[in-house]
Amino acid sequence: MNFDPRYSGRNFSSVGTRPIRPDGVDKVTGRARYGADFNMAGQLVGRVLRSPHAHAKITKIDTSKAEKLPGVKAVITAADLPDLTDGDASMYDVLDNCMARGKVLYDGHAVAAVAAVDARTARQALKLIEVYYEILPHVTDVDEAMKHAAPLINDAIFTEGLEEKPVKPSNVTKRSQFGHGDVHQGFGHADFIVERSFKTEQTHQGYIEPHACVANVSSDGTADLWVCTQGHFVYRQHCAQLLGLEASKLRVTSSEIGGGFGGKTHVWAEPVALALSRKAGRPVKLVMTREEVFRASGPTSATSIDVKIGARKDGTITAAEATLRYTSGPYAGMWAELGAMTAFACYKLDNVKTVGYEVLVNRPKTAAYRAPSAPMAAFAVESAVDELAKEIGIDPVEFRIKNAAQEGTRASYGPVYGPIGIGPTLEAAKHHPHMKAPLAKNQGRGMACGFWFNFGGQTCTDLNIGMDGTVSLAVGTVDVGGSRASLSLVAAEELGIDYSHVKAIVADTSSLGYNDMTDGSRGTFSSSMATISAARNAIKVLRDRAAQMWDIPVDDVIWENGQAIAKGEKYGNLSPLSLKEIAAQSGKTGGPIAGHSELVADGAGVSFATHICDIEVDPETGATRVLRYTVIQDAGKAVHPTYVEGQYQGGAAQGIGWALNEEYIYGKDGRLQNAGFLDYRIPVCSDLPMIDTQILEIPNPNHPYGVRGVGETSIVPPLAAIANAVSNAVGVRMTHIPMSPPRILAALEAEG
Amino acid sequence: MVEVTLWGSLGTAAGGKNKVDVEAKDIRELFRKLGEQYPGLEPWIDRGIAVSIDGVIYRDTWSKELPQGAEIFLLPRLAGG
Amino acid sequence: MRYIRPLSIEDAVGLLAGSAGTAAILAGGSDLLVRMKGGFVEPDLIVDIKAIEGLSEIRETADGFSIGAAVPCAVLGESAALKKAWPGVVEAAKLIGSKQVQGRCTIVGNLCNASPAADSVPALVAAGAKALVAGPAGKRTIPVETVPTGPGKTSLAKGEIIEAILLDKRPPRSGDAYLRFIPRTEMDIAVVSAGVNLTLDEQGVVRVARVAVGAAAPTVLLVEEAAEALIGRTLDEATLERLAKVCSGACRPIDDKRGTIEFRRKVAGVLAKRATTTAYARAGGK
Amino acid sequence: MAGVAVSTTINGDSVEYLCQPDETLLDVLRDRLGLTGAKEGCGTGDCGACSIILDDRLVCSCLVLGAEAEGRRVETVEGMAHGDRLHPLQQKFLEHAALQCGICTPGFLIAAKDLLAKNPDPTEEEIRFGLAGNLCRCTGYDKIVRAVQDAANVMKGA
Repeated sequence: MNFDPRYSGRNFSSVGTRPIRPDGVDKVTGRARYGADFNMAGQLVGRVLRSPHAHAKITKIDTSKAEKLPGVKAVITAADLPDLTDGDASMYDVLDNCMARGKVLYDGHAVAAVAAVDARTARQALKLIEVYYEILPHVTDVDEAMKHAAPLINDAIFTEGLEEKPVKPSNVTKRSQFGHGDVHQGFGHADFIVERSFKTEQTHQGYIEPHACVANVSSDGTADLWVCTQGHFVYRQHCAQLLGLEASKLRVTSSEIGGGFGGKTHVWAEPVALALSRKAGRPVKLVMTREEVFRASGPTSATSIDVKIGARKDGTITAAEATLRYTSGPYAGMWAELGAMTAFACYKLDNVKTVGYEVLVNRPKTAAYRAPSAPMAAFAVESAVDELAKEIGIDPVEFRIKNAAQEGTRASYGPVYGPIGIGPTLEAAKHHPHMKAPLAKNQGRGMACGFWFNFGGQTCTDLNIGMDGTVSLAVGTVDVGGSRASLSLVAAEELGIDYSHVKAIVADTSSLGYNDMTDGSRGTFSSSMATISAARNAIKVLRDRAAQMWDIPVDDVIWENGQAIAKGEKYGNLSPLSLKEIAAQSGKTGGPIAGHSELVADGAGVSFATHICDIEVDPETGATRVLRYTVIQDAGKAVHPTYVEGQYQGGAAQGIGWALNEEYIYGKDGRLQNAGFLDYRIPVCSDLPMIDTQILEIPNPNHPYGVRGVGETSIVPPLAAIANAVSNAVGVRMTHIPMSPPRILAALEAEG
Repeated sequence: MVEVTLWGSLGTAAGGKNKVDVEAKDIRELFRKLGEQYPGLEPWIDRGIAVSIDGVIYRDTWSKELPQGAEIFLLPRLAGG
Repeated sequence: MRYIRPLSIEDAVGLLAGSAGTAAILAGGSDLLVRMKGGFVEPDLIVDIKAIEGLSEIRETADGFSIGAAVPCAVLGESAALKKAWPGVVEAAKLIGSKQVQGRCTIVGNLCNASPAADSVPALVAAGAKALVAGPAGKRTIPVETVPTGPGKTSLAKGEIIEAILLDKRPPRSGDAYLRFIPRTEMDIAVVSAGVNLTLDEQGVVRVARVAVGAAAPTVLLVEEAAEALIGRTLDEATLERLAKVCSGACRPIDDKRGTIEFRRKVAGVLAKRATTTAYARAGGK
Repeated sequence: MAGVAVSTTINGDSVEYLCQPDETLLDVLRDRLGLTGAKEGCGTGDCGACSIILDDRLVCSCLVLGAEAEGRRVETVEGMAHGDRLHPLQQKFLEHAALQCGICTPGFLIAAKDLLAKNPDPTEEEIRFGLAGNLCRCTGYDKIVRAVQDAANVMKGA
């Protein structure tokens, strides 16, 4: 990479302003096209038949009646998706998850699919497919699944990461461990020790747009896929591999996306739609129902976590230990590992040890959900930290400040931190007026901290300058919440032109090089880096063209404030050439002017947040109300501060929902009981107060503008912040998330 | 020669070591030599390992140089939402 | 499948009585369309009753109010007279679903859907409301609590339609109230609920009382002992505690995705207490 | 299954269509008339993304049959702007960044329009309860509420 990504302090003219987003008008007028808003001529309707059982062997599938129904154009089963994964275990899991092969592993697992002329015919066809099951015992609870007598979900799984290779298969796919020092010794030095066990239930990202795609496979091996996704390049790779297509012949266009939060990082329906289209020889539109989204997409892990923290009387933590068990659905995952890495990341610890267990259960395959795995670990740790502060008799903010990680601290997950924001967010919290506001009876205030890694990744961007001097910016990271506005600001900043002259779009997979997904809070971080690089490449061309127009050496041309300037006394009579003037002449100076960039945007700075909330509890019913909520988080540099605030507020709201009401509820039969927005209760407008935000800007040394990812960290602290507030309001320590009214009331009654 | 710290589980795969010395100038060479010296690590490298150099995490930049005396720490490759 | 929009109640009754397959009545559709979407019902005939004259009206009669079967719940809230006379019934109707759902749903639909958790039903039962039923054998008037017989089941015969809900004229010093418990502030189905209707004498002593509890048994419960606990008393702490206790005791709830047995039992009493306090104040009690 | 012929008015225009008796108005708008502004987030009236105004009444179009629109007036998000002039709510949603992904936005705009038509000067609480039938998963509602407050102020002054 010939591009220097290091931070250089500068004054910004565009970055940091708050213009209207380029895709805004389309979105307020109903013109923006999402996954289900696209149609092709001759398109069929696809629908998926799903298992009603949590765990069963498929003994036979008879599709003959469905095939004979008039209007049915294709029926597929796993036989139509042969295994082309070539030993790639994780892709095999993806394939098996798209269409069950021999065994169904959860309620909702796809077993067959149809394409028909209309929805009614497709629905009827599903009823005509006969699937014979041999029901197997199932397990959905994380602790139950770890027991020796638990039903085995995959008898080829032997726990990885143990000192000795196990002789028996297990539902635990992996054990992972992090830490340093000697916790045994550390606890020996502690005057106070808090030890507790916690549980969190499974939640869903809850994006309002169900998965939707239109697939069109031609007999010559070319194909098109229109889809709502967080990463169309990744979808292309996965679909091409599973279908045996050449990646370059599969053009994937990302529609506008109606929310993802990690849930649209994984293929489910898309390979099925492509296989249906291939078999039917016609385009197929496949839209999941809301019920299917809950039963058969990728919710987060349910967890069971033990935490032990010890501290001296003076408030110094001497040791910290956690064991974390995370469900990953019926396939191997790395979710407990992430929990184990993030659990104590906020603190400076000499002795720390975390152990994670990945646990198979008969639930949908776990997918990422905003800072995946961190909120549950933070719930356990930050609850214990608060309790420990109380036992010692020290203010919880002071206690955290005293033990906060700093530049040079060895993180609990291994490396040594560079400049980080945990201390500043805590100091800001300490001095925030929210901390001093009065509280009434049955009201309590809680606070908690959160950490997320952030990452960057492969990124490719094109910047084209039109002959009228306006700029089109083609990026490959899907815009999930306003990044086209941020990236336009960055292009304007770098070129020195006005924001209104830049138009950013998300290009399809045939128009741009590979891009990783918009995940890991990387959208604006990575694509802004690539945009800066592309703009600098374009500036090289602009300087060259100006040099030609002036007929002087290019080395004598500099770029400043959106114009070329001839540097040196001898050029005193040359007035600067604006980007517009150079662009107008481009046809005569060498053709179109463009800047391209491809890079790996590594070095995303880690991110920290501190949240404060006030909760009121009705002691007679266990009902809670969020009275006030404040988010303080480091953004590195807020490119478009309004959308940064939006990320803070949105993550906090999701965390509040998780803390209070959201959960997957399985019956004894292993079937999901609440596959809809009626009983999977995400916060509604009247549930929440305004969510105040405070943006701190501690520049990331590894980004030219100092940008850090901001998307995920805001979901990490709320679970614990609310649990701590409930504890302070009514004196009960809630150890089971969500803190639904029945759970709070039961805890209050138990307390007497 | 750089000293490389392995996270807990990776240490187990390297025969119980949590620090190893490797003669490598960049991440690419580091991975190659780790695979040679500790064959148990190869499946882990295939699945993806991130490298922290002085606290900055690199997932994909295999050309990244490993400065002498830098703190090199290997981590699992991360997923995000 | 056929969709028919008859213009008279007789035609509607005739269509329903004469239908060979399954027939469904469509008023607001907020339950029917959800069941159709989920594939739980696939009616052969849909009878849309909204074009039938009079069914979309709230009429004030000499005896009280007649609320047509097709009147959306949102309209109940817009009737000043109804709101003044029966604030508890109106607040219950206005708690069903969202603003969007209230623009469609009806109290008759809520009653005939026969969910034990239906919001308007405990309020209607407490109010002593009657259902005017039209059917092949003519018309009859029945207490609302006799309509649902169990979850999803009603006492209505084939071809019968509830044409209107009848509410009595209010004696002086009367008040009603409805409260439900939901985990969120809106959009949920009641975990447990209570409707209370009181008439006081000039001294503020309860003379007539009806207390109904929802989502605590297969049908809404009319709790006679709760009424007994109130009649002849003013609202002191002991009376309210006694009321809460009998309401909790009357519950026969289940554990499900919305709540536990213990929770429903306890909160039924709490809500009955609170609703009674509100109804009492509305009746002018101090 | 016999189709039902429907004559109705959508955003002020006379429209005729043929639909199936069990087809929702949402499906008619989206699949037959190309009006994809209303979205299906749940199909069961729980998310409000398909909100429309039917004869001055806010409803979920997923809970209305296409056949029921006969002789009635339907307003959708596509009818909110006048030519190239945005409705104040649309303008304020843009200015306040009251949308991130934007899938819920058409439903919120329609619900907010109905709210302000019935209550031109709502309190924050009235706005929050008035919009409780519309789910948003991105914003935490903060900026949506502020945009509606700001639009109400502009509309009062107009």
